[in-house]
Parts: sequence; C-alpha cells; structure tokens
Amino acid sequence: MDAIFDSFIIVSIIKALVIFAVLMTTLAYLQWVERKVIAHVQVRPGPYRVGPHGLLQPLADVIKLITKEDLVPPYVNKVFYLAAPFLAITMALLSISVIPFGPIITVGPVRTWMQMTDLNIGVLFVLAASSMGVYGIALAGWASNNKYSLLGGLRSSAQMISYELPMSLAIAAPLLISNTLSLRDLVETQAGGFWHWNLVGGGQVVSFIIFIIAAFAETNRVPFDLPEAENELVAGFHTEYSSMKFASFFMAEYANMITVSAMATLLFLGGWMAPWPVEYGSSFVPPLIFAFFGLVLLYHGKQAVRKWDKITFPAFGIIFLVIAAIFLIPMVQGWLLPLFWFLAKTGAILFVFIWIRATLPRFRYDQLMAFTWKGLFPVAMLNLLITAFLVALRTK
Amino acid sequence: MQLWLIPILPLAGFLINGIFGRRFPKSLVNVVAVGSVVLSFLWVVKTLLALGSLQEPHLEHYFTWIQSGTAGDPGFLQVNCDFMVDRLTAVFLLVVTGVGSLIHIYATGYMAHEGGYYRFFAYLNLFMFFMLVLVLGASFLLLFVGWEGVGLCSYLLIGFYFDKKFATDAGNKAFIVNRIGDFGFALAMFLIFRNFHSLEFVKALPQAATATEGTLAVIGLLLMVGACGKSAQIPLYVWLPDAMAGPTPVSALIHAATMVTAGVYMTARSNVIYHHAPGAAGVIAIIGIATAFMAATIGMAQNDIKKVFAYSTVSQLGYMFVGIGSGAYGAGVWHVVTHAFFKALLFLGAGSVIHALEGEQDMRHMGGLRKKIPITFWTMCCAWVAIAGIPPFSGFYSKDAILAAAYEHSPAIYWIGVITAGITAFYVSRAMFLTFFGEPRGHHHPHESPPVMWIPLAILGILSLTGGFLFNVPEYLKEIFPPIHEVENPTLVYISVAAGVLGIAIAYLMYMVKPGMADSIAGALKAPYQLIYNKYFVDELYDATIVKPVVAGSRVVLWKGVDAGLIDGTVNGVGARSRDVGSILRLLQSGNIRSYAAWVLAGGVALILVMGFTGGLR
Amino acid sequence: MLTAVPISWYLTLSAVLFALGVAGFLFRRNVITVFMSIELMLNAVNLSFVTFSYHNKTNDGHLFTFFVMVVAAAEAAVGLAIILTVFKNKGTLNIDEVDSMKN
Amino acid sequence: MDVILFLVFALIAVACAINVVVQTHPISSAISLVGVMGSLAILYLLLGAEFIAAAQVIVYAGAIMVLFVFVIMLLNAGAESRKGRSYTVQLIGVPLLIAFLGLLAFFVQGMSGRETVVFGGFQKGSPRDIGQALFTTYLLPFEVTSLLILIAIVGAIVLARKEID
Repeated sequence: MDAIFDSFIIVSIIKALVIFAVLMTTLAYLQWVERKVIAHVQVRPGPYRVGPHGLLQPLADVIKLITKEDLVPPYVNKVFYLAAPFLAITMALLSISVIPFGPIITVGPVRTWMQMTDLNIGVLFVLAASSMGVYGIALAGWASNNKYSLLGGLRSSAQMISYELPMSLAIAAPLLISNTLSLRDLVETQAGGFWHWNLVGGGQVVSFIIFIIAAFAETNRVPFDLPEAENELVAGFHTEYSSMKFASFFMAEYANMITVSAMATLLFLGGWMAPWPVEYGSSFVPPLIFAFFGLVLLYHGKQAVRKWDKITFPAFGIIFLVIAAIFLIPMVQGWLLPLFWFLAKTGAILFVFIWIRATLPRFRYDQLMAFTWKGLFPVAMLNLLITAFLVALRTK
Repeated sequence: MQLWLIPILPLAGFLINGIFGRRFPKSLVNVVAVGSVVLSFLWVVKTLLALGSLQEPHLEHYFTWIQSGTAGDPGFLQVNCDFMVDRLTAVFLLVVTGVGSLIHIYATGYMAHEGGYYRFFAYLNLFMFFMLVLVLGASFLLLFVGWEGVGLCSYLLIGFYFDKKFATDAGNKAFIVNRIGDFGFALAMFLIFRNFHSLEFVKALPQAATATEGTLAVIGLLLMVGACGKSAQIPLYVWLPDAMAGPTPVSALIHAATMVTAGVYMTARSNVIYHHAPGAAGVIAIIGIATAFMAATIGMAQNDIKKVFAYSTVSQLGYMFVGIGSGAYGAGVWHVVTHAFFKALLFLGAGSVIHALEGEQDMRHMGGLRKKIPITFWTMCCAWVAIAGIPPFSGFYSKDAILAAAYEHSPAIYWIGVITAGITAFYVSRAMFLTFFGEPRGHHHPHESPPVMWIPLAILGILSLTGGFLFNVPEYLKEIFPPIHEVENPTLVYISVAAGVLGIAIAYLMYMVKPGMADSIAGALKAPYQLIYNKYFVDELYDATIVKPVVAGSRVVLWKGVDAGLIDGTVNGVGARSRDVGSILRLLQSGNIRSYAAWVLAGGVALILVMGFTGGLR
Repeated sequence: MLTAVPISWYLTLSAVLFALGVAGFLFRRNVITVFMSIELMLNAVNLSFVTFSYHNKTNDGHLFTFFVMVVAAAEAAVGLAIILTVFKNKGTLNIDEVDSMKN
Repeated sequence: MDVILFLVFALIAVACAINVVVQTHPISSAISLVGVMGSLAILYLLLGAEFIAAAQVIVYAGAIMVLFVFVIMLLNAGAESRKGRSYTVQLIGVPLLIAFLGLLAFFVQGMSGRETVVFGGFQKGSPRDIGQALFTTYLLPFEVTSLLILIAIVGAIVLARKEID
C-alpha cells in the first residue's frame, strides 16, 4: 500500500515538474511563434536580431520582464491587486493537469499515463477551472481602481459568462457521442482513423466551430479581445500591471489558449490518435515531415545570404534529420508518435488562433453580446438537440 | 383512418381565428375559416371512399375519457373517446361538411361588411367542430358533448349582434329552452346507463330488445324531450323563430341545415329503442305532425321573410319526426338531407335578398326583384319547387316517402300531412310572389350579390333540384334501420302532389291575380288570422305561466334573501373580521427585513426545541 | 489518531456555516451582502444534503443539491435584477432604507 | 489523509464564511464566499459527490458569484456606512444565534452515531448516476425547474431593462 502510494506521489511530482517546465517554455516560445507568424502574414521578418531568426527573443523578453521595476500604484486595493494575477495564472495552469498528452508509457520501473491525473469528470474540471479564470481578470480590473481597468474587468466577466454557455453546449455534443466525461476515455472512443473522430464520425462540425469561436472569447483573443481593447480602454484590465504581474496575465492568456486548443483536440480531433491506422503507414508521416524540413534547411544552408545562416541552417537541418531518425526507432515510437500527433493537432489549432489574430478586426461590444446570445447559443442548442436525437436513435 | 382529423380541422380554424384573427386581414381569416371546413369535407370524402360500403360500423378508439368503478360490476362506467362511422353518420357527415363548406363560402361574401368578422368565423368553425363531434361520437355522452357544444355556438351566433337587445334576448331564449331539452336527454342517458350499463351505441343499443317496453318508452320519450329542444318541436319550438336574429348564414347553417336536425339524428340513432317501444314512436309521430301543421299555419301569416322560412323549418322538422315516429327512419333522414339543401338555399337566397336591399327583411317592402337579382331568383325557384313537393325535385321524394310511411302508421297523420304540404307550398309561394313578383314596394336600389355568394346558391339549387333522385338515402340506410313494408300506392303520391300544386295555385290567385284578396280574407277571418299571426299566443302563454313566476321567485327569494342577505352578509362579515385582525398584526410589519429575519430565526429555534424534545430528531 | 471523519463533523460544519449565514443576514445592512449570506446558507444546507445522502447510501441528496443550485441561480438572476432596480430608484444599497412596505 | 483534508478545508470554509460576514466591503465578502464554495467542493469530493463538486464550482463559483461580482462592480458599491446602525437586531439576534447553533450542534451530535466518512465509501455520485436519477425519478422536478429558469430569465430582463419612453 504505502510503496505504491509513495511511488504515486513521486511520479506525480515528477510529472508535474516535467509538464510545468515544458509548458513554461512552450508559453514563451508560443509568443515568439505568434510574432513570427503575424510578421510573415504582414510580410515582414518579425523578431530577427536576438539569436538566429530571433530564436532567443523569448529569453530576452523574460529577462526584461523580470528585471523591470515592479511598481504597485498607491490607490489600488492591495490584496486583490496582488491576488488577481496569481489567481489568473493558477486557474490557467490548473486545467492542464487533467489533459492527457498520450497513452501509457513505461519509464524504467513505473508505467504511467502521459497525463498528470485522470478524473472521471475531467471535462467538468476543465470547465470549472476556466470558469474560475474570470475572477483573475475581473478582480484585476476592479482592484486597479481605474475606470478603464474596471470597464475591462466588467466586459471580460460579462463576456466570459455569456460565452461559457455555447461553449458548454458545444462540448456536450461530442460528450453525448463518446458517452464519457473522462478525457482519456474520450480519446479512446475516437481511436482508429479520422473517420472515427467526433469531428468527422460524429458529424460535430457545427459544435467544433462553435467551440473554437467561444474559445476565442474565453481567452479574450482577437476578435473578442474587448477587455483589452487598446483604442478604447488603454490596455483594459491590466493597464495598471507591470513586470511579472503583467507577465503572469500574459502567460495566463497563452496557457488558456493551449488548454482550449488541447481540449478541442481531445474532444473533436481524436487526441493523440493517428489520423489513420499504423498499418497504412501513419507512423512514417512524422519522420518524413522532419526529414523534409531538414533537407530543405540543408539546401538553404548551401546558398545562405547571411553568414549566420551558414552555420544555423545546416545545424538545424541535421537536428531535424536526427529527430526524423529517432521517430524510426521502434521502442520510442510507442510514446513519441502519439505525442507528435497530439502536439501537431494542438499546434494547428494554435496556428488558427494566431492566424485569426493577424486577420480579423475587433467586434463592437453589443455585436459581441448579440452574437453569442442570438447566434451561437441557439445554434449550439439546436445542434445539441439534434445530436441527442441521433444518439438516441442509434442506441435504439 | 384518422377520423379525428375531421373535427380537428375546424377546431384548428377556430383556435387560429379566435386567437390571432383580430390581427389577421380578412382574406387570411377567410382562408383559415373556409379552408379548414373545406379540408375536413375533402377528408370526409376521402375517408368514406376508403371505407367503401360501410356494411359494418367503423370504430376508432382514441383514449378512455371517463372511468369509474371496477370492470365487470354493473356500476362500472367507462366512456371512451371513440369515433364511429356507419352509414347514418356518413350521410350526416357529408351533409354537415358539404353544406357547411358552401355556407362558409357564402358567408365570406355576406359578412364582408360586418364588424367582428373574425369572431363570426371563429364561432362558425367551432360550431362545425362540435357538430362533427356530435355525429362522429360513438357514445351517447360524446354525442351529448357535441350536442351542448352546438347549443353553445348557436347561442353565441344568435347573439352575434350583441349590441342589439332582441338578439341577445333571442340567444338567451334559445339557450334556456334548450336546457329543458338537455335535461330530458341527460335523464335518458342515466336511464340508458342504468339499464344497459353502457353508453356506447354498439354496446347499449343492441340490449334494447331485452328491456321491458315500459323502460324503453320512458327512455324514448325522454330522448324525444331532448330532441324537441334541439329540433324545435312542440312544445319547445319557440326559440327557433327568434333565433333568426342571428346573421342569415347562421340561420341557414345552424337553424336550418345542420344543428336542428341533430334531434332527428339522435332519434334515428336510437331507432332500436323506438322500434321496441311503438307507443313512444307514436307520440313522436303525433308531436311531429302537430308541429308541422301548427308551424306551417303560422308561416302563412308572417311578413318577415326569414320568419317565414324559420317556421317552415320548424314544420319540415315536424315532417322528419313524423317519418321517425312512423318507423320510416330512412325517409326521415332523407328529408333531413333534401331539407338541408333547399332550406339552406332558401335562407341563403333570403340572405341574398336582404343583402341586396341593405337589410330589409319585411316582404311587404319587397317585390319585383325578379329582374333585379335574377340569379338569386332562379336559384330560389329551385328551392321553391323542391319544398313545394313538385316531382321530380328533391323535396317531393323525401316528403312523399314520409307521407307514405305515415299512411301505413295512421291515415289521420297522413291527411294532416297532406294538408300541411299544401300549406307549405302556399306560404313558400306567397313568399316568392311577394318578394320577386309584382311591383317594387320598397324604395331600394337592389344589386345582385357577388359571385362568392351566388355560386353556393347555384350549387345548392342544383342539389335541391336533383338531390331527390341522386341520393336514395333510404335505400342506402336500409341495413341499419328496422325494415318497413312499403306499399306502392300511387294515389297517395297524386294526392300530396295535388296538394302542393293547389297550394301554389291559391297563392298565385291571392297574390298575383288579385292582390289585396289576401287582406280581404284576413279581414273576413279575423279571429283565426289574429291567432296564427300572433303564433297562437304561445310565447305569451309561456311568459305568463313559466317565465314570470320564475323571475319573480328568483328576485324575491334568491336575490334579496339568499344572495344579498346570507352570502353577502357572510362574506362581508369575514372581510370585516379579518380587517380587524390585520390591523393588530400590522404592528409586526416594521418594514425592516432584518427584524423579519430575526423573527424567522426565533421560529427556527423554537421549532428545533420542540422537535428535539419531542424526539422528532431521533 | 482517528483515520476517518465522523459524519457528525460534516453536519456540524454545515450548521456552523448556516449560522454564519444567518448572522450575515442579521447584521449586515448591504443588500448584496445579505443576499450573499443567503447563498451561504444554501451552501450549508447543500452540504448537509450531500452528507445525508452519503449516510443513506442514495444519491437523492445530490439531486436535491442540484435543484437547490438551479433555484439559487434563478434566484440570483432575479434578485440581482431587483437590487439593480432598487439602486436605480432609491440610490442606496442599505437594506434599512428600503422599507416602503412599512405598515 | 481524509481527516487532514477535511480539517484543512473545513477550516478554510469557516474562515472564509466568517470573512463573508465581517468584511465591510461587498466584494471582499463575495471573494470569501467563493472561497467557501471552493472548499465545499473539495468536501463534496471527499463525500463522493463528484458531479455535485463540479457543479458547485461551475454553477455557484463560476456563474452565480461572477454575477454578484459583476453587479457589485457595476453598482460600484462602496463599503458599508457605519452611521445610523441599530443594535436592536443584534441584541435579539446574538443570543438567538447562539441558542440556534448550540441546539443544532447538540442534536447533530446526538443524531448520527459513530458513522464515519471514508473517501470512496460512496460511489453513486458520478455524473452518470445523477443523470439516471435526474431523467427518471426526478424528471418532473427537472422540467419544472427548467420552467422556473425561463421565468427567472424573463423576470430579470423585465426588471433590469431600461424604461423605453
């Protein structure tokens, strides 16, 4: 009893540490990716100076944020002002803990899931965490004792409550099909090719779209970033925040993005399941991709324009080729492939987030509300009803 | 077979028009009202075609409406919401929905300039619903539902012009008189349940053979009381003439074609009872012939065109009951059908005349309309020859069948019937001559009615010309009625036809050849003329013997004594006492919520104490 | 060192929370705070519901709790709307000044 | 383990509840109330009521209390004014409260004997079971509550809408 118990505790701690570390770096680099992508959408290089192609930019940002002066305006409500960013980042990270990245792996003596813990109410847990997330922003807005911040806080709380409904309804539809609330089982029910995914097999296109839209609003992303609309509210709820406290809001936003993207992957895109079974060679897709990029980099390295690239391109090319090679090792394939697919799907959705940000203008506030209450909500409700009806028919 | 659709369609029409009609444009109201009825007519046709020759009644069970007691014991009452179609029902369904549709179409033209348009059509649709329930219902109770429903609609529609005193009075009169009849009907139903332990036609009626003739006679007579109320027979006919206060389409649909024949339907439906209780049947025949004769004589002296046709309706209903009473149920129902055609036509034609003369109803101010409104004139001529019993038109066949049966029953009734036939021909001819021939006596500018009004007239005209030999109803209904041995007796036919022709001839003589002769005759026979002109003073008689005492009693005893003294006294006393108590309790109302909360908390503590120490918490 | 929690502790906790809710209702004069005290009492009751359903080994208590939540949501919506209206009309949130029902 | 968890979260709950009552500023009370609800959710988990725990967080903490916070911010309600407070209610209330709590605690101790709560001792709290009961045994109440919510929505809109004139 105790041995297992201890090992459980230890394993959990290790997993927590690993996930935390990975997540933090991902957050930092997601920022870099975003800037790069937007830059290329707008036909400009983006961050370029710090490191090759600005690869070290996040590092620089982190240092900048940490070393900045951390000032607390005198007229704020101290307790909540300090608590708000902490609350925001905590709630953002909390939901990661139930998200499964892959199947069981065996590391030395212990076999464990690539997931911190599996609740049989995992989905509800994520919903709960995200619904708590609003407090961070609302409190920040209120505690800053500044009318722009207050408006930002009000907007975000109203907006989050409003968009939670269609989101929940959109989540409910695939749950009906998979007939479980545990994220792990949810993925298991979608195994065996993309025609079993809830998006395709379940025909949940509508709820997928609704979910993505609501996710944009929940994470206060363009085109729903009313709470921090510069041209109306300076910087919205985090006007008064600086340095690490600002950074934690920042991280919270990106962590939420990752969470919702992961949720979308799990709910609709079959999680870590390959788009088609291994016997049809889905296992060769990742190595091919990496190999392709490696070769491309090598090729570019041959006629590089800047002198940096003469070193960096080939280096990265070789790294990619090595990764491609690793993918071919049978003993690691067991956990590497699922991880790849999960990350690929999540990354694709994240790319959509960034893409949209680079593309769409911002809503007007009344449009925002009318859109969810008069548009999304009824459609989601209808979709849920139809799905329930079909499921009932199928089980008959 | 989805029988339920037949009544549901008009009900839907009623609901739609009744709820949203106020906001609808007239065209939409028309579409809903007429459409629903026509649809249900089409559905009836489809259903009957699908059912083919109804050798066996087709029954549809929907749900158990009332259930009491345990199955098996005699007190076990189970009333299902069942619909039944046999040949009798089929005939009535066709008449009700068919004539109903025509009259709906007509009404869209007739009511075009009236207020409360949507209300009128909502009521009309509701009436259709109840009438169809009445004929479709497979048990006496369901029939009774429709029975009361049509009574209600008739009340509503008679009082349609509720801002006119006489209209509302007529409505009340109809309603109250019908209550008497319904009372009899209800008693009859109790007896039926008591003796046959069921109210379903298929269960109850076959047992009639087993019961004693006395019981059956009582049941039959009580049923006849109900029929008297609904179908305006002596002594309860007085409401029908006043019912003409309603709009003319209502008079045509409810008070000529369909509702008033409900009594005939009901008696024909329970023919087994009468078959085994000849005494009751005889009474019916006598009532029928008496009504027929009396109403016909009254009809001779009326000047309001609608009143004439109203009394004619009463008289024709009398004929039908003669048929029922003398065992010729088929003939009675046949007369219902033909009468529906020509009487509806007469009323609609009268309506068209009234419409043409901007509401003029007195025949003394009409005349010479033949040229002005030819279509109306020619269509009404069809009805004229039909009701006058001129062969080979519809009225002739049915009336003749009845009279033949009556002769078998008792020659006396036959002879009175023949005389009545003559009188009938006379007063209809009188009406026609006064209205359409001679010199215009009014100062109006008549205009022909729009097509939407005269097309139904034309259809009805064709039907009343050809209805007799097209639909041989008695042949169709032979199986379900007890057989009667008919003897071909040409002389009877000649006599009745002769009577009809004679009536027309006299009318022609009195109103065409020598106008004014009528007045001289009236002057010569002062007393009888006054008698029939004042409808035998029946209304006055009822007023003196029944109405006044009842009113007086209610005013003195019930109102002054019971209501004002007892009930109001009690209520006011209670009110006063509670006000006193409240004035004391009011002091608690500090308006401070927290003090209320404190009170609640105190209550909670007390509750816990009590429960705890009485062991309620263990 | 006892290894499991006596069920009475849960009930006592619920009682304490309820009493605190009542206290809030009695002693606070801000309408919103009073309203929140009501929510607190509801939560206390929910806790005892769930505890009792553990005691009875049925999940009826959970259902009751669920319904209480639903009703609480509806109540919050309407109540807060009322508070907004009161504030709009009277310009105060002090419950003692909202006594137009007096006498 | 159970005992520690229970004690920790029970203490948090009580502390937050006291905070709800003593804080003069509504928003502080609101946040403390959220704390109470969160810790209660944990206690529900201990009692094996997973669904209720989730619902507690989602509905109460995530929706209702957000609504409260929203309204408080909207009205920008300041701290409670100390002026003109009447002690009469306190005078009646305090002893009543003490009596109430004492009696309640006393009877509670008397009622439930030595039964103890062990984590995992109750398995019927999963969403599936709740759903089963909700749509079979409790179908009518469920429908009625749905109607109630509809009424509440309409009422709230009617109350809070601007007067159009």
